[in-house]
Amino acid sequence: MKKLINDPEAVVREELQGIEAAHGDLVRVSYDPYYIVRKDAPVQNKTAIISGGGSGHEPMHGGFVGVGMLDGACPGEVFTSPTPDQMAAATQAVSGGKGVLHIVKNYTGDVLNFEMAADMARADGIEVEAVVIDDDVAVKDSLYTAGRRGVGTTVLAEKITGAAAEAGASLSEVAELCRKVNANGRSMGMALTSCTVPAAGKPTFDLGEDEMEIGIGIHGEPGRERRKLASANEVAEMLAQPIVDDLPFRQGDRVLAFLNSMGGTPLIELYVVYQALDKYLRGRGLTIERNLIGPYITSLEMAGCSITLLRLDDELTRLWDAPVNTAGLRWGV
Amino acid sequence: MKKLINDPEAVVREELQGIEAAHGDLVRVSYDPYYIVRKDAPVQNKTAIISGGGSGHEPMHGGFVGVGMLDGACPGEVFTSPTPDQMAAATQAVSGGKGVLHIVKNYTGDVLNFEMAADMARADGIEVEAVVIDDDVAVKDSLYTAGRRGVGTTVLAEKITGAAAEAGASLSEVAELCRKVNANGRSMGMALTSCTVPAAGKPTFDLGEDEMEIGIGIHGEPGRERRKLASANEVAEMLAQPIVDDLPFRQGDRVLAFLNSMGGTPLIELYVVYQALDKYLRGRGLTIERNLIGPYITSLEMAGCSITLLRLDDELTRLWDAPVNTAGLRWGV
Amino acid sequence: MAITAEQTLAFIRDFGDVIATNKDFLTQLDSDIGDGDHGINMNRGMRAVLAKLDSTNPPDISAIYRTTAMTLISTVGGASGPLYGTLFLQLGTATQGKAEISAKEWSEALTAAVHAVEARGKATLEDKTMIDALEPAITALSEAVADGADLEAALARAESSAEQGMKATIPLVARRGRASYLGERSAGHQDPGATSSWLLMGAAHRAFGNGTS
Amino acid sequence: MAITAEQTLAFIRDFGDVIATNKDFLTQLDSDIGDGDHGINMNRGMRAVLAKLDSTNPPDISAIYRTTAMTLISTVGGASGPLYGTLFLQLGTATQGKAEISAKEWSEALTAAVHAVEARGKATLEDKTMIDALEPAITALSEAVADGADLEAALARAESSAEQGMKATIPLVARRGRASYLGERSAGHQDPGATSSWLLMGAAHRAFGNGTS
Ligand SMILES: Nc1ncnc2c1ncn2[C@@H]1O[C@H](COP(=O)(O)OP(=O)(O)O)[C@@H](O)[C@H]1O
Ligand SMILES: Nc1ncnc2c1ncn2[C@@H]1O[C@H](COP(=O)(O)OP(=O)(O)O)[C@@H](O)[C@H]1O
Ligand SMILES: [Mg+2]
Ligand SMILES: [Mg+2]
Ligand SMILES: [Mg+2]
Ligand SMILES: [Mg+2]
Repeated sequence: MKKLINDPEAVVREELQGIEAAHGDLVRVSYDPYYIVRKDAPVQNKTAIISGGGSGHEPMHGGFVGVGMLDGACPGEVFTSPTPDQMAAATQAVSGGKGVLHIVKNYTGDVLNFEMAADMARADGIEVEAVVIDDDVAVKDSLYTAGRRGVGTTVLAEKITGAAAEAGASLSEVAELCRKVNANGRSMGMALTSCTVPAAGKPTFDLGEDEMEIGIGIHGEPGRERRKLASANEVAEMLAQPIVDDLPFRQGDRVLAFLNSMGGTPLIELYVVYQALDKYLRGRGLTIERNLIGPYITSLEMAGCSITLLRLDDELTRLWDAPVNTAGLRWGV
Repeated sequence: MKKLINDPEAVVREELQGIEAAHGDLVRVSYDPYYIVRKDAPVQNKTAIISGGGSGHEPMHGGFVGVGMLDGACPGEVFTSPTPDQMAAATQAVSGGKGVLHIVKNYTGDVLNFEMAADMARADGIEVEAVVIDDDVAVKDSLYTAGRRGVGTTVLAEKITGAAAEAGASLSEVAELCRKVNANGRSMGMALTSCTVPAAGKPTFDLGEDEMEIGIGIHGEPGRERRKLASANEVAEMLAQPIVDDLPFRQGDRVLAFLNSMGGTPLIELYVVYQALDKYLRGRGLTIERNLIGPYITSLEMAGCSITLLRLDDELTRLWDAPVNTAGLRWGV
Repeated sequence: MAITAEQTLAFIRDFGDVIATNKDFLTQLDSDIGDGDHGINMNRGMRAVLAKLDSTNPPDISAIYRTTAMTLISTVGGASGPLYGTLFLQLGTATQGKAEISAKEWSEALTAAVHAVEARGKATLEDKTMIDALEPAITALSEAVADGADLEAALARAESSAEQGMKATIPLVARRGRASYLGERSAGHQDPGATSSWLLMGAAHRAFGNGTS
Repeated sequence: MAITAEQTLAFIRDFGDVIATNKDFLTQLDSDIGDGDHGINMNRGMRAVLAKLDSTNPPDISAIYRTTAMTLISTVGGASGPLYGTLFLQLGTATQGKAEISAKEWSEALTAAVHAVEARGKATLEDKTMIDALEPAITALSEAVADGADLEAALARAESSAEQGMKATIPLVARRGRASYLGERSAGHQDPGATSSWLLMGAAHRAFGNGTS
């Protein structure tokens, strides 16, 4: 395992120290339990939004705490859901009297822990709503299973709901908006390499020199299928087609195209994939009206990418364009 | 070689197509010869700034074209300096009558090609100044050699001179400012892994599982020494100490700390390094007043990081904070 | 003889030990069909539990279980944290106010605890989860206790049923937890949570089975 | 007999061929002490040169050299692009207006060309660059021509001096080009640019040496 770390057990704590040192103008960090909140939290009379999940997906979620996006984030150990006490404490720390939205990615661990946390926060008299993001078309959706994973749409939901909350929306409005984003967003990812969880010390899976995994999540899980390495053009289509077919998107739809690096894939390759994605979507009659390209929801140092498409309307576009000032996303300020 | 590409020979062209498709609101792309310019180029009565160099360092330089930073960028083949005809054409395309600054990284290839390009542009009646960035303390500085490489300070110089040019500074003022940034900036980098030039198909160098290279550049060149893998804290000190000793920085100096990923190192590790860097610099009596953390001057998918410190004064801080709107850096707009 | 607080402590400690010994094995199983952290998660949690038990010295059986539960909930995270947390919390509730527990009481408490895990995680038999080890274990345990078997024999049957249930997860296609994302590819691998649950039943067997009735 | 335009074309084509054949070798050398692209760069350039010569059919020796130069300059990039570009540009200047070139003229033209490369790159002997192959080659060539050797013999001596110069780069510590960043670690490796320059002298030998005087 080759990583710039000190002690596999200390990665998350030291990461938080780094975030605190670097972004003290934007956020405050709590170490017991672990959470990150806006510098000015709690903001009175504003619906607050927190999210959380295992670490290893940076900049998500801690990098999205700030004006116009999240009020707080709870980092778990690497790829491990945070615990209810963290979420409950963060909920308390951001609560400004208008309620708190929990944005939860659909993983058994995240859902169960956030459920417990919501119970705890409600017991403290804080109004809490939870919205579960489940946008990964690589996973078959079924009532009899855990359902789809929550992946790239989470980033977009955090930005868009954050803008609405900043503009004064109520908890139920923000929650409704979050469900709308989830309903209109779909994702799919792939990996060229595995990643190594620091505490495990070796790659989660092995991939041959000429193989790739299609349909991976963001935790180094193996994907739905292993395939022969394909070209960037083919990969773009393999990911985009099931997304477009799933929603279903319609001719003339405007979309936000979010092309994400899993961590180890550099920008030069993302742009090669983007030209293919752009062509493919044109061919399907879709217009990319906004885009986001880079490592935003990563899987440690995994090489690979994911595509998220969000169907836009005027409301979503306006909220996407609204100012945001976080370590990971910044514009308009 | 595992990369999201189609054809090793087509990487740069397809990357440009991706950039054009993604950032058509910010830039225009020329394919013959290759260059990227601001959407509104040439801006009349503004000193223009171009840079360029081999591809594989994304977002540098193409991702830094836009309001408040570069007017144009010339991408060469991967890790290969662009050619004089590209630079001359880009110079022409951005020239708004107040002259054009060439920001050149100190590599024999870049320097020689930019020299030829400046000759060509001057022959066309355009006033050109070139400033060579040579900030890499890993390389011994000597009159009898090619001197130091240009690395991380380039990004900072492009941002800061871009702000000055936007505010109306003359060519000679912008060039002088660029020399000032270069004089006050120092960098050093390290690698945990090699990278693979697409056209070469295999890693430029081999590193054992327990080895790292200290003092690498940004082209997959081996470094000054190969060492046993060290902790993030040790790495931060190995890189920061020669920088601080070189400038020399003084007790109480305010600095911009730029912690850069070489491409394959994810943000989680950068923050672990950052906490160590922050502690180390405090110990040396320096205050980090601004920071930039992420993959900004990369070496394809190489894992590793580099540190750049720029000594700040009020002028540099103000220009750093000025609005910028590029694909790679954005704030204030 | 019934189960004492001392034995309850021994049970938790034994579980902590086998988790530590099997940490890499559990993580490996989770790498195959999950995200490769089950051993790490459980071990982090159980180390914290053992430290907490040492430092707080809970006064009775219920308090031991509740301390274990709260510590797991606040240190494990992931799916297994709330699920094992729920299991121990329910054991704490079921043993409230009791200085000792009979075989029948233990069988009822564990049954209630497993049902609480099912309610929280919504998994049923053959979803390829810890339930596949726990559910056969409580069935065997309560049958054995009803048959009048002594605690040692009943716990032996519970442990071996858990083992069978764990092995039976191998061919299954997962429907809950991360492994479900793999679809058909999850078949052919043993479920990590079922494996830690089998270890749990082994720890109970060793701690409670020795000379009790 | 003197060197003709046809032979000049053969020289460039031969150089293109040996570059193609040695592409991976040159790249490997550059991986050891540079950035691993010298073979790729030179091959990209020479393929473009050959295509350009085919499509434009330059009318005379000087035009052949100038076309080669301009194409290298606009397609190679890196350090070698402007340096080889300068070399061929100077050959073009020195051969301006000449339908054929004598051994002495060729020797003088090449000497001027190498000096132009030195002026552009500021490298001198033992900096571990292409100069270490080129400088011995022009010295040998001009001495041989002064001694009255025929072109075949003179070019053979130039080629073998280039080879010696190339090999002599192995122990050197680089002072110019990317290899200089390695400091002491650059010793023990053969310089890629000196190697391509030796290939250049080989191509000249084969193209001009055959039955000319
Ligand atoms: N809904 C569920 N009900 C019961 N057990 C579950 C459920 N989901 C997952 N599990 C168990 O949890 C185990 C994984 O635990 P762990 O790896 O610690 O958590 P995570 O999946 O969050 O990384 C699985 O092997 C499975 O036995
Ligand atoms: N200043 C110089 N003068 C002469 N030759 C040089 C100089 N710098 C580099 N070279 C030659 O260029 C070669 C490297 O060329 P190449 O790999 O194509 O370019 P780059 O170094 O830009 O990647 C070196 O091996 C060396 O022989
Ligand atoms: Mg996990
Ligand atoms: Mg090069
Ligand atoms: Mg797991
Ligand atoms: Mg090279």
